[in-house]
Amino acid sequence: AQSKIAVITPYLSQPGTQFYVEAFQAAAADKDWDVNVIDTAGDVAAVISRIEDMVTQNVDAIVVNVDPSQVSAGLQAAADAAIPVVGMDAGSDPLLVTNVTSNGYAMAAETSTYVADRIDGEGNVVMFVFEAFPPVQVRSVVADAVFGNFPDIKVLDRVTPDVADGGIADSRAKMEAILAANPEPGSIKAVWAAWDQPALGALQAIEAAGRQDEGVVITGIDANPQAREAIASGGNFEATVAQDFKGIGAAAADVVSRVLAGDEIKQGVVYVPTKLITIANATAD
Amino acid sequence: MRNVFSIFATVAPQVNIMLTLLRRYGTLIGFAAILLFFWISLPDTFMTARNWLNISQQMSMLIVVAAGMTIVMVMGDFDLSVGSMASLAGIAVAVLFTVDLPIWAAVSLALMVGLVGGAINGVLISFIGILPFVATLATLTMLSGLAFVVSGGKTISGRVIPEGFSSFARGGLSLGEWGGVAITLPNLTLVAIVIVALVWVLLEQTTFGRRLYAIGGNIEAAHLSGVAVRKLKLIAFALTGSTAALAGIMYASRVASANPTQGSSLMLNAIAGVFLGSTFSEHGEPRVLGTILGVLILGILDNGLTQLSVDSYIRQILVGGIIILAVSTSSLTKHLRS
Amino acid sequence: MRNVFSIFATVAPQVNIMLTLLRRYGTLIGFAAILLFFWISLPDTFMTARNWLNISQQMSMLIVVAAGMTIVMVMGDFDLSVGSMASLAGIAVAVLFTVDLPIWAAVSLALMVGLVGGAINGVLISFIGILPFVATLATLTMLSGLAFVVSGGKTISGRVIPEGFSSFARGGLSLGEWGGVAITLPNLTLVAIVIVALVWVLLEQTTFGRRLYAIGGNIEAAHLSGVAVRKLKLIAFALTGSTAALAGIMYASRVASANPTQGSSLMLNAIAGVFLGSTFSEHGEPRVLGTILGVLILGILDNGLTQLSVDSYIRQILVGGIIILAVSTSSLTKHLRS
Amino acid sequence: MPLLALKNVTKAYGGVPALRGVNMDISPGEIHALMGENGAGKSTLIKILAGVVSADSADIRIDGQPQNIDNPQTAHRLGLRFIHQEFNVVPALSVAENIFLGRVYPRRSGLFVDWRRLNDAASKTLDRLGITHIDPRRPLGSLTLGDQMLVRISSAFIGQAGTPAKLYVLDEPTASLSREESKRLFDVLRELRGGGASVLYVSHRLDEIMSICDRATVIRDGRSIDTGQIADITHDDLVTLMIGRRVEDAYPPRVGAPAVHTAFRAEHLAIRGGKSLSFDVRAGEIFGIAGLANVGQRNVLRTLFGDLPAASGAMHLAGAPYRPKSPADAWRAGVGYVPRERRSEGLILSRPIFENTSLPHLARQSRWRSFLTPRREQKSAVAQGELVRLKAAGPTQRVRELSGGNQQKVVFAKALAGEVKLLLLDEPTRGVDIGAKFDIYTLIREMAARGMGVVLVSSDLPELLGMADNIAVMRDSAITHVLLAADLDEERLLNLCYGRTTG
Ligand SMILES: Nc1ncnc2c1ncn2[C@@H]1O[C@H](COP(=O)(O)OP(=O)(O)OP(=O)(O)O)[C@@H](O)[C@H]1O
Ligand SMILES: Nc1ncnc2c1ncn2[C@@H]1O[C@H](COP(=O)(O)OP(=O)(O)OP(=O)(O)O)[C@@H](O)[C@H]1O
Ligand SMILES: [Mg+2]
Ligand SMILES: [Mg+2]
Repeated sequence: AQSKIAVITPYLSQPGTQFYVEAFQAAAADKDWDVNVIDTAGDVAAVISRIEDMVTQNVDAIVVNVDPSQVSAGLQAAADAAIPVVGMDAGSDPLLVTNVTSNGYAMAAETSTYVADRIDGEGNVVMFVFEAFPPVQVRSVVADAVFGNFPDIKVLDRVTPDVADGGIADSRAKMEAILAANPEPGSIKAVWAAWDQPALGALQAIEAAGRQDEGVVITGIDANPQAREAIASGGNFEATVAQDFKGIGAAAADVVSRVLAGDEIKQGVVYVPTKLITIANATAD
Repeated sequence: MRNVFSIFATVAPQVNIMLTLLRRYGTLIGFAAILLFFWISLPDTFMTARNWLNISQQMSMLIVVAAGMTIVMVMGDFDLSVGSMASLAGIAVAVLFTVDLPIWAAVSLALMVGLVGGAINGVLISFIGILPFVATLATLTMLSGLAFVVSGGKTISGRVIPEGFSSFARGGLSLGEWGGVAITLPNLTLVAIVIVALVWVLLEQTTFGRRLYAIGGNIEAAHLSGVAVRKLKLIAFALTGSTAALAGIMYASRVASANPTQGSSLMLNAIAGVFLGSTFSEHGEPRVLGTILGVLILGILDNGLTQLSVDSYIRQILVGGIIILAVSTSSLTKHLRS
Repeated sequence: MRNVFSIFATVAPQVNIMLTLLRRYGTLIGFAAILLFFWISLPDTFMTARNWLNISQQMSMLIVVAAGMTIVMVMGDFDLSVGSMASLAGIAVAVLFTVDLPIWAAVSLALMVGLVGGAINGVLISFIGILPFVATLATLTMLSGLAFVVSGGKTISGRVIPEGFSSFARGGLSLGEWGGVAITLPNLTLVAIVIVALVWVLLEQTTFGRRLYAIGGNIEAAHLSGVAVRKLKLIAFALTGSTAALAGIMYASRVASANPTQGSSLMLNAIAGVFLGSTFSEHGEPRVLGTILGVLILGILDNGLTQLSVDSYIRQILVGGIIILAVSTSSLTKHLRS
Repeated sequence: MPLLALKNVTKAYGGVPALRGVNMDISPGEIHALMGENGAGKSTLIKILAGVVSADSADIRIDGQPQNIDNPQTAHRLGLRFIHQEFNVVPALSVAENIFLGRVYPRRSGLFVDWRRLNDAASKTLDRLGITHIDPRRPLGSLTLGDQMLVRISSAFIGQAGTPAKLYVLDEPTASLSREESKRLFDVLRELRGGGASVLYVSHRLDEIMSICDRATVIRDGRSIDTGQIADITHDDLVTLMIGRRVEDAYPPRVGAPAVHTAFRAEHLAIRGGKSLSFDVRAGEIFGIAGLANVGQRNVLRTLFGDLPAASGAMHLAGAPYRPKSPADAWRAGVGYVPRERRSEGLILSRPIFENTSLPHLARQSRWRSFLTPRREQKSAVAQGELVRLKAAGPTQRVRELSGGNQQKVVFAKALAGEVKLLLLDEPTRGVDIGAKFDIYTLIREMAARGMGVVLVSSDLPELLGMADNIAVMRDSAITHVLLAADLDEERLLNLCYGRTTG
């Protein structure tokens, strides 16, 4: 019979998630799986609930996209019912078959060292972070370490924007206030953002303030289309890191089909390579 | 008052009785139809003890918050801060674990946070006289900021959360076997049932509760008759704060971690549950059993539609539409009252 | 009613006048103090035309939604669906661009979506008789689902958004130079000013507005005094929906993209602005100028505290605390009226 | 020693004095009337005594002991029981719960409400007023207005251990009662007096005062003017004391006969729950409707006013067909309405006086029917206010801040502010003082003389007899008789209302 697979995520409305879910669905279509994609709109406890529902439905495998340590109750329920659960950009956990993801630490290292190099290791940097979300939180840990290692880099502000609106508008408002408070040219050397939306907001603020010629370096992470376009146009937004979302989705589907076939997966994590995106390769896919 | 139904106003008494039934039970009948639909479409998985216990466990935190919310909404007030309060209490209990407090002590202290936070809401509203919306929105912001500060903005999870704490949410009361499957009443469901029972007694069977209804019905009359409006408001808000904290602790136990935003979806859903539930009562006043029904309906719709593999976005549209349809039956006929 | 201030009840008339002033202007005085504080702490950057134009532009979308929200809140109702409506309208305009509609046509159609969506709210509430909270919560869910379905859940950006559309938000009306810097009144600010002026005229200078206030005061008496309650409610909700859609379009122009959740923070902030603003009016009723002040206060606090590099979490706590302090002055003294 | 002694009670609202120094005392075992025109300060004084409004200065002694009554609980503990003027009930709660509002309910195990004892106690209290037809478990909102009032009154008479009642204070309790109900109330009051308790009684109905009170205190403009034995004073002197001038007659004389052409005609009009009604109101005629409580008078007015649909039949206004679909249509056609319950149906308490009076006539008073002209509205409100002797700080004062009788005058001013062809009045002078009443009656007569038709529903038979030209008697939602007022007296009218043919 057709295999039934459930994909459960609290973050479907985020651009990255959509890409790997789509890639997963595309792979699933080839394999003739019946895929049920479930979004809990930000509610993590609801992910547990949905896992339980899927256990009730006796699906063949579950793919989750959430910090597994927060849904262990659900993972346990699946384990008790002998339903395999694969992490897709989730986190490592003994209850997961494996976790297919990009290396968040590595991505943050790429952009933060890019910033440090570009500003010659000195000047004021504004950071946009979001620590309540574990995959984004690990990025700022690395960036903090990198900037901390340069004695002349000063983190001027560490802003947690309101993400309810997607992150662009509130980041822009925050950046505008910071620009107003630091009016001298050169008083802000760089903006490091833990993901692309705040970088885009910061870019808009800098352009609106007419300060695009001060050479403020902006970096993001995720390489969403809007970010790629901004980088390609040669403005202050200089770099981001492309996760291979489609690769993650496809690799997760691959893992699922191996599990269904009865293979044992030994690696606790499957890393899918990432790529630094600058003006040189922004328009290439 | 005339309306689309006014032609019925002069019709035979049997029809009138039918309309009265529709008005009182319209919403219920609507949802019964939906249950039936799910049952038929999901013959093997929907109407099972397993599924219902699951739903009850999933909804338990929301049920606790909504029951608490009913207490202040009976007086015609709101508490917007319950979500932040739940997050803060979850963070508080987790942070207290990091300093190696025993479970009972950490839980009690976190409950105290809820009681005190709720009492502060009460003071702002009843003694200082700030509108409930403004006051609880301000405390929402403050409590959420506090949750971020206390946690450093991070999710607290892993070994700091004692096994005894997270296993509570996984455990339950064995109810024996049913159809060859062991049935367990989850502990979280049990907590929710106890809270609902307590709130029910409080609101429906004590002078305190009846006075809250009097305040909600006509605050001026209540005041003139010697009801100590301010004191009661303060107590009511303190109770709502405590239930919010309890829900936050339950949530932390269920996800074996605490995160400064994890309660944020509770507020709107709790208020929605109370309002939806109030359409079941004859005069439209909030009542705790109605609230629970309202909350369960939201949960059941989610469960059934998810099981039917309805796309998440379409599910949203359907949930909204079904609520409108179900509520319309009783609302339309309610016009006939006058 | 007595209260903590009752000792003042017997004092000299001068004190009484002072208290009356405090009551009316307490919140304002509180916020003036905050402005002064920011001015002193940020001498070069806070009180500049530049910064204020920035704030006005950042707040312009919220101002439009809040002005629209005032219309229904004057009647004592709510519209929870404005955020989803804004998101949907943003998505709608962007999707219409993908089929190469000219800007004016896409914008008009997106505004129509708002009008129709608002009118549906109005029908549900005034003709079917569903509680505003339940009805607009249901449409919130439905509109949000619709925004996701229409956009496929994705952010629409890039070349499909015509340059003319996104440059509108970047452009403005040149106001000449000031201190050597060219000062431009942003187009978005201009739109907000126009909307506020229109809503002000509507609510304060027309029979329509007067009747809405009458409905808010006593719906039954208004009905018996010849106010066509239902028709007016319907129109009011349709207007609120339209302003929400306009805000969504402004938002899309500002961020040069559209995302199915981008309006979601608008609802709570708009309601907060109306309530906060209502503390400025003598009898506590919502008035559009008060609303705008309320909204601006929220924006200014954010701006000033960000400029002072206050930690994001601490900022939340401060914003909540400052609101409570400022509102308390007028609330406490308001008790003295009776 | 007096039971209660008040000395130099003063109170100002936002700088405007309401009480400028009231002195009075109440002896044990007396029924004491508190009298004064609308806005004199009676209700304010009572609210101070009840601990719901704080006085600016007051010396209150009970049994010679100075007392500081700063909340309703204290007042209750001191043995004071109140029925306040405004209609303060909780419609969604049951009758029994309304009776026990603010009191501790009977309980089981010290915690749970003992519903059976609660309902029994409520029944007993109602019995005392001779009320047996009200089920204490029903929601109060489902009762008729008169019954709601009775429930509220009975709440003052519940006994509770530990706090024996010494003084009952009733602020215009009979305003919405029928005469039988009032009589029963008076019996209870006399019985309480017999038991040694005292009563402070406020009413604008002088006949009631003359018949049940022992002494009276008159206040004017916030000052106590005089206290004396009722037995020693005449009706006219009391009026003069209260309002500072003489009022010769209760009702102004009729000026000529009504015209022959009809202002309004109802043909086989089927009202809700009733049979078909037919009647004419001629231009200049005051058409009275008499009947016991709730026999359909209200539905007749509501049908005429477009608020209830008529299942069949036709109406004509000034000769033209009249088919109102809503109150808005009715106002537009020139029909004005003074509803029975001023606070819930007549007024927007939170808005200024002028916004209330102009609301039904807004389009006509506005530029291009859409843009407000507040100056004009205010001027017109002032003019209307003068006609009804409204006592207010100005047209922008909030209606909530007016005394009960003055609120009623605003409802009246509102109905008269437009071009009225037909005026529908439901108990229009409830709570209005005797001087203002006369002026309002005069006003109605003058407007009638100019061709307006008036339909007057009233439970006050002397008012009907004094004002109406023709009187229709209603029973069971049907008109049983239409008679010339001049041919009737009170007794005969009452008999007709009861359906008794004798007398
Ligand atoms: N007696 C009443 N009690 C409470 N609310 C009322 C009452 N009458 C009217 N309303 C409110 O006003 C609304 C209807 O007002 P409206 O004036 O439009 O009614 P209508 O004139 O009877 O109907 P139509 O729209 O057909 O003219 C109701 O939905 C209700 O909210
Ligand atoms: N809340 C208030 N705010 C301002 N003024 C008030 C308020 N309540 C009463 N007043 C004023 O106090 C005065 C006395 O009012 P009060 O209600 O005591 O009169 P009253 O003698 O009971 O009249 P009535 O016979 O009409 O009931 C009036 O001028 C009234 O306008
Ligand atoms: Mg109408
Ligand atoms: Mg009075």
